[in-house]
Amino acid sequence: MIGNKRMTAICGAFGTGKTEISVNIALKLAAEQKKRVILVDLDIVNLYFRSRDKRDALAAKGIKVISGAKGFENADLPALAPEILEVFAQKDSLVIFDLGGSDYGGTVLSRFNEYLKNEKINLWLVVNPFRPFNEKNEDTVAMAEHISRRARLPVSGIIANPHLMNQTTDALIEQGLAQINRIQKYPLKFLTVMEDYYKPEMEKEFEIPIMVLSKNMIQPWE
Amino acid sequence: MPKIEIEKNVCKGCGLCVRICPKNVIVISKGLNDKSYHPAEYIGEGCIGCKSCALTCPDSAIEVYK
Amino acid sequence: MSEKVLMKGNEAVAESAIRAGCKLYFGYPITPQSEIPEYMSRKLPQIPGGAYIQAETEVSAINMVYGATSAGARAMTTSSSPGISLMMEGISYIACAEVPCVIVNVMRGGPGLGNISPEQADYFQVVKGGGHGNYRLVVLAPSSVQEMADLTYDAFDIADKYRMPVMLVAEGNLGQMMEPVKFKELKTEFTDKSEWALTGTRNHEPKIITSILLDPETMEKHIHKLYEKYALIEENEVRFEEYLTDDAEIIIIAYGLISRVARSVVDKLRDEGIRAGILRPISLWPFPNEAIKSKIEQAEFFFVCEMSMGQMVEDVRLAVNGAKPVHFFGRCGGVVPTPVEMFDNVKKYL
Amino acid sequence: MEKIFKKPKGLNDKTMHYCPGCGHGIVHKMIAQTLEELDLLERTIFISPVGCAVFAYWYFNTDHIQAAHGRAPAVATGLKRANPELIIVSYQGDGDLASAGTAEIVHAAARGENISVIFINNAVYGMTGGQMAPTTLVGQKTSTSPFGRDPNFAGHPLKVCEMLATTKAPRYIERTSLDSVANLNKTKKAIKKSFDLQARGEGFSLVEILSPCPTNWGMSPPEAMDWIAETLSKEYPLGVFRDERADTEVRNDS
Repeated sequence: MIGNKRMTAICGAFGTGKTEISVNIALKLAAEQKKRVILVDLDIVNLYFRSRDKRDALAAKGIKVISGAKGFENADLPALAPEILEVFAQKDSLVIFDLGGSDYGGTVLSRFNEYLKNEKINLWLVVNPFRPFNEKNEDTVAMAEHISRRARLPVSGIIANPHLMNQTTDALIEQGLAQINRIQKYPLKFLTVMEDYYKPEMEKEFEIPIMVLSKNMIQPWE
Repeated sequence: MPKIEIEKNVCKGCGLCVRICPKNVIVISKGLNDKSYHPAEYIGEGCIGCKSCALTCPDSAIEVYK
Repeated sequence: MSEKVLMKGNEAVAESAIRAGCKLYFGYPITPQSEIPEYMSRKLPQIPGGAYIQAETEVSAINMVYGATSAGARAMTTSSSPGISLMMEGISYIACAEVPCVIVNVMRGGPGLGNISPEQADYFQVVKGGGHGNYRLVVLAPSSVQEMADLTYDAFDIADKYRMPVMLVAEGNLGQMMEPVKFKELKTEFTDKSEWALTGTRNHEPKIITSILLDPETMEKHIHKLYEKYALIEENEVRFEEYLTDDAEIIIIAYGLISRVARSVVDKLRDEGIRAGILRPISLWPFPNEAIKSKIEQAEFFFVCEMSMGQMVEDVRLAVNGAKPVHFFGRCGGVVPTPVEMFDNVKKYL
Repeated sequence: MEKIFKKPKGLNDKTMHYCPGCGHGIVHKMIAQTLEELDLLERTIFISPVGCAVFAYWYFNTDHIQAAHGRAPAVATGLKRANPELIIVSYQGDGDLASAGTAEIVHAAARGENISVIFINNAVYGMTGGQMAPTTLVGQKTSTSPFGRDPNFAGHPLKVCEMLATTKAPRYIERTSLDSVANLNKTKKAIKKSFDLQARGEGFSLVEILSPCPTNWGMSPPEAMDWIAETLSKEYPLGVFRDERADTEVRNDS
């Protein structure tokens, strides 16, 4: 899935599903049990629904989560934990960076440019065309270019995540995917579909690899 | 001959026009107006129409003719 | 594209306000509502006559709204609890000066700086006053992202109709959560404001917008005039929703996001053969007193659940007036009650 | 014989409530004259502050809004952004502008809002009974500095023009006074320049006017004018603090 890259950074507009996808990639890599998996939450923009909320659950599955300074997880205090630097030292680990939303997610990554320029890294943009600022492909491409400049890394691919949560349908996935397919500038890596809406025939029908997402971020009434 | 007209019952008798007049041709009246102030009064001659009194008057009580 | 989009509650507020004709936004960032100013700062500069101004404080933001709406424009500000406290001065002035405006409070934990987790503990502040003097706010409480959009749109119309501030209150997680939402059309026709809005004196005598009335009798008369308007609102603008209340013996009363937890509790109670239902106030002021009173006879008891130490429960007790027991269960500090603990708490009284 | 000075059209015939010799009346008249001269009366919204000028709307033939203490620049921002055709006169005293509303005035200036601020500095709180203001001089006795303002406890006077001139956006900032014919003429000219700049869309301007408060200073009106000349304008030097158009080029980072 991640090719021969040791690191993968997930970026995109707010609420396109970056965290859900980051957690799912980490879970899949951990399940392969080849290497130690570290999930780094670099979302300093949005403080609700971040992957650090699931730190304990992920730890049980062998994923180390590095997020804001310990003890300040609920604080309106977007500090970076000093232990982030260890991911660059531990060369035998696989690393997933969950970046913050919008153009600014790339900025935090740029902070580690001196380390990243010696690493092999994917920078993948999650796109849900049913979200604001992803509704038009030209806006999506402009955002990708902006993130790339901010991160000082090229965007290496797109993850299509077309959905409307519990109102997702096959037709809607198809419609969203068709739109994302029209983006010429970046290669489409795979489609993500939430497990409730996944059907095995989709892979063939849509002619694209699919990552089935398990739902990790749930509401109290669900 | 330039002259000024002071609206007697609008004047509060603050004396700023008296202070500023370069020709000293304005005085505070001994009499009272409707509001029980001693209003300012033009002595009737010597005005050069410089408008200083009208400029300083806080109550816009002075009109100047030339 | 699809007629629906996937939006956070905060984004839905922003987009819906724009569709309601709001071209001017004044605000100050505070978690958990910063998506609103972020959205506005992207969208409004692209609209002719539109402007996003990041105010120096929430105090300034509400006063900028006062200025903008006095000129006849649709304008809004949004904040979260501590920021809303700062706006209280301006809200009181606007209420007295009879100028329409829309304020959104995406509530967080308090008192004090508290935390950024969701709470409903600003009920007293926004429903019972908050600012000084005799005034009321229309307060609307959505429970879904769709309602965040719909009530924002309606809030502008209510504000214009009665020339007063209207506040939308949402819990922090409602602002942050995503759901599909469908928006209304862009509004193009508005209430005529030429009677009072400040537009210069070209075609009319000088107009004045003020909240200072020195003479006690004049001030009293003005307050009576405000309260005549408020009486009209109590008659016409009460909003609530019922779920399975027709035969319910247990009436659960909850507003906002927590009403959705209550809904799953009612389903579970029904599964056990217990006749429970929900009455969800949508307008917190005017409060659905009559709707609650109409349930007194059939009710064994009322059960109020809030994300606070119990604030709306006082209004429920006033409505029920001792006729039946009113029980309360609340979590605060940003803790969201779970269906299980709410269920267990209802069962305590069976 | 021609009438060469008459009451301006912008003022109505009501007698102002101000004390005899108060500077507010002088400045009100200049504002009205200037709006008439520039033909801006019909487009003007006058914002009255909290302070002695809270009832300024009783006297002007313009539209009017009354703002909470210190908030006039925020209200002005809202009005102007809603309707850029309007001419906004934001009128504030020193308690209002330099104490309760320091955030509002600093940021309206820093944003370069296209409004005119007329700032009346009389070094004292007039309306509430002559208490110490942020602009009260060291040693000046007021009802809350009965032994004179002590800089060890109450600090030094706040200088608004100097402070605002450190920001880049303001188009024009000048301090004038009402104590002499020359200074009255300069004040009138400054007000006119401010309104004219606003009408041309050039940005934020502020005219600070040293103005007498005979009642709270305990002086006759002429003595009060002399005190401005001899004492107050020594602490607050008159002059132009800014008169240039700010750099407005937008430079985006990547």
